Amino acid sequence: MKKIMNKAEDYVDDMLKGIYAAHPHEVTYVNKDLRCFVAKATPGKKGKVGIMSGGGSGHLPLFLGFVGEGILDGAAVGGVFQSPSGKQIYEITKAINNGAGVLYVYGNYNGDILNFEMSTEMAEMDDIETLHTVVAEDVFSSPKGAENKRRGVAGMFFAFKLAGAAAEKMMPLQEVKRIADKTCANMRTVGMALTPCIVPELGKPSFNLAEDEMEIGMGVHGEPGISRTKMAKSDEIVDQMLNPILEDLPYKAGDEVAVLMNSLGATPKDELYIMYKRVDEILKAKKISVYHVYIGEFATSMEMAGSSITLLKLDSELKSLLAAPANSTSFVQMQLG
Amino acid sequence: MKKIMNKAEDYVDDMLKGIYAAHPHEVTYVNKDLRCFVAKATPGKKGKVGIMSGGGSGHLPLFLGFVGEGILDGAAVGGVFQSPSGKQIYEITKAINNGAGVLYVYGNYNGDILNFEMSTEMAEMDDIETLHTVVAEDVFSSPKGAENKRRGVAGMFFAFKLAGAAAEKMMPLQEVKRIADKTCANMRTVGMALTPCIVPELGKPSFNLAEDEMEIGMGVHGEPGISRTKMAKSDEIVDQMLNPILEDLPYKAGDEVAVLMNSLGATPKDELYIMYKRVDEILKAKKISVYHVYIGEFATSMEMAGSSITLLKLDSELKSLLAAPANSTSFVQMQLG
Amino acid sequence: MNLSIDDYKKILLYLAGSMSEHKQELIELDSIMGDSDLGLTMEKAFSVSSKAMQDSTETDIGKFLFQTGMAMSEAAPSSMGTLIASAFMQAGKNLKGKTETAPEDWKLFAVGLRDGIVNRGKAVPGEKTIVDVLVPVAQALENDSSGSHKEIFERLETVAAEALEKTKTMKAQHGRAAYFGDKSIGVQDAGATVAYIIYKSLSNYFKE
Amino acid sequence: MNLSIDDYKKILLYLAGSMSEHKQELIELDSIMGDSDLGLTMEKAFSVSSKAMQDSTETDIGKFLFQTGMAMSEAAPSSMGTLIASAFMQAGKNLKGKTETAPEDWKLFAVGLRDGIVNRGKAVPGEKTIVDVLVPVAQALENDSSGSHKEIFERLETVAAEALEKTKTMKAQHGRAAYFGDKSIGVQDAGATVAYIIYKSLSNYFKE
Ligand SMILES: Nc1ncnc2c1ncn2[C@@H]1O[C@H](COP(=O)(O)OP(=O)(O)O)[C@@H](O)[C@H]1O
Ligand SMILES: Nc1ncnc2c1ncn2[C@@H]1O[C@H](COP(=O)(O)OP(=O)(O)O)[C@@H](O)[C@H]1O
Ligand SMILES: [Mg+2]
Ligand SMILES: [Mg+2]
Ligand SMILES: [Mg+2]
Ligand SMILES: [Mg+2]
Repeated sequence: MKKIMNKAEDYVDDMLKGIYAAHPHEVTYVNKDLRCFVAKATPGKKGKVGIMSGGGSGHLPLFLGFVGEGILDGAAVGGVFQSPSGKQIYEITKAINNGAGVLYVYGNYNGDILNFEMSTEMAEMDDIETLHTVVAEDVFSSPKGAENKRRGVAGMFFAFKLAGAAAEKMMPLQEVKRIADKTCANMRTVGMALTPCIVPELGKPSFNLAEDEMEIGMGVHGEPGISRTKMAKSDEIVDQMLNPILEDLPYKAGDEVAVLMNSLGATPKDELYIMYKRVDEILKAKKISVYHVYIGEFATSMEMAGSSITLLKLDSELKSLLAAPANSTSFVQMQLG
Repeated sequence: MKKIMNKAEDYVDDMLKGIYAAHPHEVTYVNKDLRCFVAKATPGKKGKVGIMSGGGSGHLPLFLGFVGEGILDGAAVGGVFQSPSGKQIYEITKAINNGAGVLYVYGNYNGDILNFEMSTEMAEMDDIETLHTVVAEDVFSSPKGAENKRRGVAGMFFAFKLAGAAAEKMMPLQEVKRIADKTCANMRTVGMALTPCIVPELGKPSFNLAEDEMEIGMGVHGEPGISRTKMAKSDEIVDQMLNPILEDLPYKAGDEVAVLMNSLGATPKDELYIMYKRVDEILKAKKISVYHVYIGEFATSMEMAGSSITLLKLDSELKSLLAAPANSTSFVQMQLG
Repeated sequence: MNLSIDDYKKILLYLAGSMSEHKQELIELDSIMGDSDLGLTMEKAFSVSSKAMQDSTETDIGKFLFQTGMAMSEAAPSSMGTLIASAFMQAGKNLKGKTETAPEDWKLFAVGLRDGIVNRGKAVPGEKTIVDVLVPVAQALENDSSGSHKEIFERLETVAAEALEKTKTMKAQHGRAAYFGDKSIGVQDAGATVAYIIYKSLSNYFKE
Repeated sequence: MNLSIDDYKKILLYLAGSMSEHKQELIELDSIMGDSDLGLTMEKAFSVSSKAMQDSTETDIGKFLFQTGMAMSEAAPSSMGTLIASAFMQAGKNLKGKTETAPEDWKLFAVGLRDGIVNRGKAVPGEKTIVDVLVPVAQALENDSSGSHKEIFERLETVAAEALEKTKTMKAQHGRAAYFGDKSIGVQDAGATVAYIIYKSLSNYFKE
């Protein structure tokens, strides 16, 4: 197994030690638990809603890299592809609560849901109000009509960004949740994978794809997709990914969107841009205009090769929140023009 | 070959079309040549020195992703791992010259040197002054005493950043070159590779590394390193990389440095942070203080797995230039505190 | 014969031993449509919590079980870890105030396991989860909680075994297995197997 | 017999043909310590420029060769592409003003190839580069440029062949091969082979 690591069982904690060492002015932890990850500026502005996420490790920059100004206030860290505990979520909740309650924004995975709900129960004892926005935008993970069973993937970034911007504007908890939910309702993702990744403690790939195969719709933990086929040309791959996205919401002529082109890890930016060439062609043909394109690594699966496309339909409210500046260790944005 | 692309021979041009489509307000090209890449705000401020780079494709975000405010004004784009032509460099030179001359900052590769020099000859005919800073900080690519034969690798980012900040401060050409040269003189890099990458038009890996092997000192195009060994633990790998860096300049107790932890592509941020844990331990033990850590993809080799560590020794001049804001498609920094 | 805190400490250790024994079986079941961690997380949940609780000076059996659940949830925050933790916490709430328990108190325990998990996970019977074993077991005790510890668990072991078998016919609606849709039919549910192991072990414990 | 622009057009096409023929050999040589592109870039440099120059209405042989070099540099901006381009540009400068050339003018040509590359690449003899063929060839003509085209190139072909052979004994100091240090000794230089191919082809051209 070619991973730069020490002992497999120290993978997550060594990574966390590295993060705290690298960014001592930006992030820290609470409750003497490395896995209770918060912005250095904790507690934040009095009366600002706290925004937190959390979930399994192995998806950097997801969660941790987005803790900072104008985006997340904290993130609970689980083992690789494992949920953090309700207690850890609860400890962060207490730390980032500035008297206005905390919004949990996380992906639609069983373990995460159960633990965030356990935390909510604990927080109730302290009279801290918590609300949940469960992100579930992966089109191929469950059919239309059963959207609530869909997985949350790279689109989580958009939910963090807009909820964070809303909180920064001192909106109350209910309003921040409304923004996060609206973001989720207006976005869709489709992913594809080319190679598996290895969970350090397991030491071997969780699935196999032949040297000339790809899988459309595969989840970030290797959950089965909807079709395994021979490698196709980029333009054809994008057609297979983007058209189902467009039909699902649906996105229509005249809509304005933000696009997120995400690498699962090993796929280089070169290829994301080659894909975007086709995305641009299709959106132009459908008269859907693009406000801003985010491209790179936002939600990865360690060294997995593959990518995902996310579309977020914007109205003026979402657009102004998307445009707001943010400053975290993995995502920095100046005010968009 | 698992690459998301159309025809191999269109790899670079499709990528460029994707970049221009994704960032229409940020970047564009001149001379009707996709490979003559410049900031949208070209020509820039009157009297500002133009900063440009260039070289082979396959290293994103290197070169193109750093074209923007406070960093590069333009970059000439070659084929994968191939130099751009002198003519292309010259066309960009003309476009970004704001009357104060142009500084070329690029890596110490034969093809690039020859073509930047050819461009200088062409620019002389137009009375445009050009100076060259050739980055050569890869410690293991040539022994001490023959530093001028070293390759330029991820440290190029620091040279771009500081030259860009100096130009933004309206320093004259000679001064901007002094800053870029001083940056180069104060930085050192060591890299390591775990897997090869595939040049699209060749279609097969340029070298092989066994499933349990790594190579220290390998270059970003697969140039031979100094030792091929069994996979070691992260802490040991870092020892093998960082100690030669520290001895080479040398970096001493009391020095203040910036650190760049770079992924060659497939290596996830998790592993860079696991490495940084050890970097931090060593630097603390040596009483070398760290001003800022940059971590992620800065100079890649497409899907190659591996990483590099770069140290840049700072004085107050370099520090204030490093701290200055920058805004490009792949690198955004708010003013550092 | 009534049970004291000391008995519960022994029972916890016994359950932890059983989970260790079935570790590989659970890993394999969870590998079919899950992430192969169930054997590891169950072993961890039970071994960490049972060990931690040995030193407890708590005399209230309800509080003792609640704390066991808390310890489980920290030790193994997977789906099943969190669900089993919620189960023990609810069982603890149901038994709060008791310093010893009679055989018929197993009804409060079994209902607690069921309610803790149903409230946390919102699954209903037939959705191929642990609930499909916990519901009939609790129902059996609600109908009849007579007899000795040994007699009670002999009955429950049979109920649990039959209920577990039925999960093979169901289509998964929760967790990772749900992504497999119809393909999940025919396979025995991994989580339900955990419930079966608990009841079977308790039955063995009282046989010995 | 003197040569006109039309002859130079034919010579360029002939050289392009030779480079294509030797493509695989150059790829293999460059693969030993380089990036395997030399065969491709040389074929491209010569084929693109020779084709482009067929339509030229230029009558000045010097300007014609200079433009050929410019076209090469755009077509193949690799190390050798840029060096060969610089070589042709300098040869063109040396022959500027001539609308036909005599056999002894090959001296100006050979000196131009050499100087163009030395000025651009700053290599000196003995460093295992194309310079190690270009220098003795130019020197031979500086010593003796008498005879017909055919006679001149028969002599030069021998000089070039011997010079090429000597590159095997040298240690690479430039380009990718330099990273191999002592390991480069024993291997024939790829770039020097390009110079040899040029002179051998010219010799063949005038034999036919
Ligand atoms: N909402 C739910 N309610 C009850 N049981 C559930 C629920 N979701 C999953 N399960 C049970 O959890 C088992 C899987 O547990 P586990 O391996 O811990 O999941 P994961 O590793 O995916 O977090 C399933 O076999 C099922 O019995
Ligand atoms: N500075 C130099 N001066 C003269 N010849 C050089 C120089 N550097 C390299 N060469 C020649 O170039 C050849 C390699 O050319 P090429 O394959 O185009 O290089 P690359 O692909 O590395 O850009 C070498 O064999 C050598 O003969
Ligand atoms: Mg599992
Ligand atoms: Mg799990
Ligand atoms: Mg070459
Ligand atoms: Mg080359």
